Amino acid sequence: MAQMNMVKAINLALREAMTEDDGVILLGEDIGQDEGVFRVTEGLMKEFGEERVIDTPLAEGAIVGCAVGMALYGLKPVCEMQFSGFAYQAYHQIEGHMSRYRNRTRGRYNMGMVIRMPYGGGIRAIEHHSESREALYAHNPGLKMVIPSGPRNARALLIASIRSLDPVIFFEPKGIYRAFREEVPDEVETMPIGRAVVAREGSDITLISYGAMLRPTMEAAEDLSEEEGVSAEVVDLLTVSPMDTETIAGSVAKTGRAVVIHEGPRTCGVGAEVTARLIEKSFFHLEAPIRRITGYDVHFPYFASEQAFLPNAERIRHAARETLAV
Amino acid sequence: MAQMNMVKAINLALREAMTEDDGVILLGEDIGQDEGVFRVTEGLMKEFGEERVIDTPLAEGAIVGCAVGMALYGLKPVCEMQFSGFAYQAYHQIEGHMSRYRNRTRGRYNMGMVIRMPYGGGIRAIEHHSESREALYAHNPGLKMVIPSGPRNARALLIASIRSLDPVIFFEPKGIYRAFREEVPDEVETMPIGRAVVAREGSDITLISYGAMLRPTMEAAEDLSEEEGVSAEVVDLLTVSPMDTETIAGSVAKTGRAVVIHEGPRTCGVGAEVTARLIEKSFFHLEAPIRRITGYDVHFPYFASEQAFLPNAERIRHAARETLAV
Amino acid sequence: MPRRNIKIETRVEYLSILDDRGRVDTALEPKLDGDLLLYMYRMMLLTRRLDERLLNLQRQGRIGTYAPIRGQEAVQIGSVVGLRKSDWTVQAFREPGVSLHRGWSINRIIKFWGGYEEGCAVPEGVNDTPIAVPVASQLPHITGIAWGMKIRKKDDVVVGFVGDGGTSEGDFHEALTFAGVFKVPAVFVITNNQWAISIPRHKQTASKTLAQKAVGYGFDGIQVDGNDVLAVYVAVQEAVDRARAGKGPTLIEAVTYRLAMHTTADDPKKYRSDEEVKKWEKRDPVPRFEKYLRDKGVLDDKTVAELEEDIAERIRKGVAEHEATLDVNPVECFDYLYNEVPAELEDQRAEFAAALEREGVGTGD
Amino acid sequence: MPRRNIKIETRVEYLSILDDRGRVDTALEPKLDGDLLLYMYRMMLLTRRLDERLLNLQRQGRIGTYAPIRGQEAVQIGSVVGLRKSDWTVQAFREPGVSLHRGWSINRIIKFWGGYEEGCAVPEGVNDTPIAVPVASQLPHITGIAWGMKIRKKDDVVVGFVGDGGTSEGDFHEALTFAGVFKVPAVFVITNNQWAISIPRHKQTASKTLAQKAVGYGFDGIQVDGNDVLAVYVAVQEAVDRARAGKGPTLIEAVTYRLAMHTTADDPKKYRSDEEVKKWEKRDPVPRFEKYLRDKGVLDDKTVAELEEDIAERIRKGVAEHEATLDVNPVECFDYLYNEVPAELEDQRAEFAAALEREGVGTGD
Ligand SMILES: Cc1ncc(C[n+]2csc(CCOP(=O)(O)OP(=O)(O)O)c2C)c(N)n1
Ligand SMILES: Cc1ncc(C[n+]2csc(CCOP(=O)(O)OP(=O)(O)O)c2C)c(N)n1
Ligand SMILES: [Mg+2]
Ligand SMILES: [Mg+2]
Repeated sequence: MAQMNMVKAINLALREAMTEDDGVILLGEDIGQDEGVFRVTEGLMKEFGEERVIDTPLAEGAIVGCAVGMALYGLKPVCEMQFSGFAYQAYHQIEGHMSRYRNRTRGRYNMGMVIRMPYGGGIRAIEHHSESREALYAHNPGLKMVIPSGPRNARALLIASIRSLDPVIFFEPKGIYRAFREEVPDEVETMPIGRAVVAREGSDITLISYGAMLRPTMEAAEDLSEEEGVSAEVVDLLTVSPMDTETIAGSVAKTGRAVVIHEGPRTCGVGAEVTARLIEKSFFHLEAPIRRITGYDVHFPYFASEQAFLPNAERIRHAARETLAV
Repeated sequence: MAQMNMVKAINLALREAMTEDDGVILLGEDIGQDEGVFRVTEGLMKEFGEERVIDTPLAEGAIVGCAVGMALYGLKPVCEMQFSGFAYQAYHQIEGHMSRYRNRTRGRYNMGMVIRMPYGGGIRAIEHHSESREALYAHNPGLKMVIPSGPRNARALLIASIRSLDPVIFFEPKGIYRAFREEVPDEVETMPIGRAVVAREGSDITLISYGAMLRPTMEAAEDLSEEEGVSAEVVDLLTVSPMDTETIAGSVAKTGRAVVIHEGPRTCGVGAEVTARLIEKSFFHLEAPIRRITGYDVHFPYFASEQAFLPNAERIRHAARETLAV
Repeated sequence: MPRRNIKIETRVEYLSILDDRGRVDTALEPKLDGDLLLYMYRMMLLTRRLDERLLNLQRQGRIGTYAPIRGQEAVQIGSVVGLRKSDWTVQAFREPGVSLHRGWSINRIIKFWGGYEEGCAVPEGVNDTPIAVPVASQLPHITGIAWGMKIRKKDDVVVGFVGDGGTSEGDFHEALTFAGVFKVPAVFVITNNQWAISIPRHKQTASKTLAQKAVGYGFDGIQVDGNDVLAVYVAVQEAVDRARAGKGPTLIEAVTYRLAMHTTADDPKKYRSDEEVKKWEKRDPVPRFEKYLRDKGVLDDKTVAELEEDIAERIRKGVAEHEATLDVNPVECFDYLYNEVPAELEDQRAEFAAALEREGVGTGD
Repeated sequence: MPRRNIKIETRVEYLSILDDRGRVDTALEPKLDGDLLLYMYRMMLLTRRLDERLLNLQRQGRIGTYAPIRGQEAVQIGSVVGLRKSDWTVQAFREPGVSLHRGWSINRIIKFWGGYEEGCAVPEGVNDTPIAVPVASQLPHITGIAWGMKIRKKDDVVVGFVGDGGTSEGDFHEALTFAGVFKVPAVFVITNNQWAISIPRHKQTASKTLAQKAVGYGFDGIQVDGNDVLAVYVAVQEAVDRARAGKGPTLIEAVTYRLAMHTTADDPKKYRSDEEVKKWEKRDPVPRFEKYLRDKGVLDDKTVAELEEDIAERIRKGVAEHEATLDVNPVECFDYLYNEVPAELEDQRAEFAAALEREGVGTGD
């Protein structure tokens, strides 16, 4: 077991995946010589060479489009988008081919590829560097949309994503890249894609979140327990799509109340989907309306306002309190 | 008053908007000489000349990106995407600039522009020609997402969209382009963006839909009334974002039950958002879970299966019946 | 030299071998054996007859909208007959000739236009991609597959296609930029058929030729007479040889013409003149090549008659096969999307199957 | 001619006027009056000093990540000093020199890097676009604005910028394709500073020059010494004159160097050598131009000292102004998104304001 932050854990997963399968190829802007703008690919070009850790020209469409070609050829490309805000340049390749090729060819070709992208706020960055648009990919059939919340599950889920023969969008919560360390087992560890975990058990209310928002959610849960004697259960989705309805519905069957928390815009966001599923599955268990604590339906503000904008423990606690008061 | 189908009504709106404002410029692939692959722009190049009805090279990114430039310059560009499935090539311009420029410049520049796109199934077309991804744009802050359901509101909403100084994505339900005619007033008529209408009054259940799905929804409502004595209210959203929460919540306050119907994929779709809002606003009025009759979370099938795939009156009626049985 | 012209080192050439009347430039004539020449002719004829039949099936309402290829047979056949099985081809959306040579059944080709995913189900053992509907979106795949070959140290190559209209898309630029930088074994063939639906070539780009776009990517470009199957063959084979030898990509502009409508939903009279079409009919690649083969003694009336009969029979069988397999199970749209199907999707699949059962639509489940 | 080279009619030139040591080629020297020359120098110096100050503010934690421009002053000033007020400029994200000339306050320039939307609020009366963060995404706007001018029958022009890295994006290709077809009055200036973060120019494209990419779009390209403000000025003005006269767009590659890091978050030692940087420091555009002006008698020690003092004072004031206006009302993120604000959004705005109030954050409402 070693203690490491999320950057190191993801780096470890990449190294392990490249070691176990020589078809794993990394491609992206500044990931080689420069080792990634967040240093996620540190040491990898040195270890695996320029043919497997590829510094590409500046064109996201071609990074993804060429990766689709490599996947057709049987390789396992892992692309890095420097920031999730620049993946839109590749969206036609993601929607049009990465998410469709297996279905289109009736399984003749798998799209065993991963796109990693740092997402979310909190690092005082300029425009287009702070947004959370996981719902964009969750709404797109054919993709799997994974978002880890800490070093250990980041490593385990990335290994699973690279091994998978299905196309995975892997969002990295850059706001917590170096925020904390966790024990990460020495042996390769994986976690199943599509399974949520109960990150904290409780009985009065369910707080559902993922990614960087898990931390303030956990903090809110602790506060609720310590200061108000409320027992909050926290579900960490880990995979946003396909969503683990069973786990969230199971939790709400027990607690009867829920708040969903995410950074991305509210309308047609993951919170809406969680709510709709809970209504479909757990309507008669619900004792109060489900609340959404999310980014608002505006563009992520420039960084002088970002701390005020981001959902925080206080806002989550407030919503929980209101939900409990119903 | 003249009777016309939706293609003619949209054509009329374009002609009227171009007549009243010489800054209105149409641009797109094959919209001039060829008058559009659906003939929506019939006669317009002849009437307004090649500088205002522009046949562009084949590049959606540049169509939208140049339109952003024109809007900055104070013109009112109206782009046509030949099919909504090819707008992804322009998604980075839509997300990155069209939806952001006003906010970014603190109102110095408006983005008074419209992107028209035919969307949806039902015309026996090949891959990428049948999908419904309104949720993609509804999730994107800064846009307005309009979807008419018939000739008259298509004309009125398109006029309003072109006059608006905000960027509008205007989805045209191509499956019903020529399906029926309606009386369209002789004088220019507009409807407010952001307002839903009650297309049919009822008291037992609310059916919420829009676009091409309004027809099977109305059909289901009629059937329910004739065959089962159920009084179904139908709400036509018309604008998907910003969504008219008041109207849907008002209806459900009365009926206590709702089914949402759309063609697009279910996860993080408009149905999820409608559900989440109804839970937030009308939880205590609800007597049964809200059901979603939608496209499934798969890619729209090739056309041999499309009629089976598309939501139909029978499926809507079935869901209503089940909702009423709760 | 403070003000001077920059010398452009990229080579941009023009090549034709057979003239409009099928007369050969003997200095440039490739030495191909009679069997190959005959095979090329057979495939061009098969492509043409299948195209005619598909147009016909569409008119009878037996398939959906169809995109005819009449006039473009030489580009398709000339580009791929010299390839190995382990090489790859990447289609745009109007290359049935390529599919026919590469081993797709006629049934499968019809299936696409009939509205069945089977039309994109690349046959086992065939290293092709299926029709790519979003224009130019297939181009980065060419680069990616070729890059894979380079990484795997194979001496295979990719030959891929795009239309004149497709050269305006960002994907064109990005795919060629990457191909140039990584020197991948790819040959990009532009089927310049003069039109992108209603947009003529000169309104697509102000560049005088499409071949010269290679200058921006640092590799060679060549414009060939695309109605001259020998010129296409020679240009592509030279490019393929260079690619195999590790010398990187080539851009080939094949100048041809779409003799029919864009698709069966299109009315070309709205944007082009009959005279223009007539002018190009005189350059039809099929009779031109036929003339050459007859002059060479490779072909005579009897052989042509036999070929026609054979082809008619093959097509008849293909159509029959297609029409014997029209049943479709709509719930299959769930079955191939993922390698590991999520539980969630199983629920939706069941919901769909139940709906179909209520509605009396068979699911075969 | 069945096999021949295609003659490329696009002109691609190279231009330099001042050499590395500031010696002028008198045959090419533009006849500019002393005031303009002095103004150009003053703006280059102001740009440099502001850049230094911003770097400094970042190190002190008084602004966020900053992208320095040291070495690129000549491209920025030379490209825009000849423009009219009614002309437009379109920035990439590293052109404070352009903003300074066009009338942006120093406060506003700092605001961007300090994390305030005000940094993108183009001043009234200034026909500019603000910093565009997604690389190359601003290029179609250049075409679009210029197209608007053409439609409105103005003889104004647009001068727009992109980096060497940005030339690989699809937006570059599409913007130039459209510009060529519609012959819009646009000048595209590539600031080729040799690096796109850690990717050197030769790994960005296999094309030998960036100027020659013009060949694919049917208009002229010119490569200029981007550290020679006279060459930049002459090349851009020639292009501007052509554009104004309805002769269409031009592509200009300005060869320069990013002397500092990509941004303050970057460590250039990871990918380039000190020697390379030293070599380019010798070509620094500021002292080079200074030498020319001194030789010409336009500049002397006293003037330089006065300029430095003036500039220091201007910058001091700008920083003070910025730091006197750091208050921000976070709910303003709702206020400029739409021209007609949806009722829905008012609800969310109220929700946000209430949360901030509970949390003790002022909203100024
Ligand atoms: C990205 C995209 N935009 C628009 C279309 C609609 N469309 C289909 S074919 C076509 C013209 C293509 O022209 P070209 O590339 O010359 O190929 P050709 O049809 O001549 O074979 C267009 C605009 C599409 N399929 N994909
Ligand atoms: C579409 C997009 N992709 C990636 C980035 C991240 N990024 C910012 S600047 C840059 C390099 C730009 O290089 P160049 O165009 O040469 O401009 P320079 O930085 O040299 O001024 C990159 C990759 C971005 N801003 N936008
Ligand atoms: Mg064409
Ligand atoms: Mg650069």
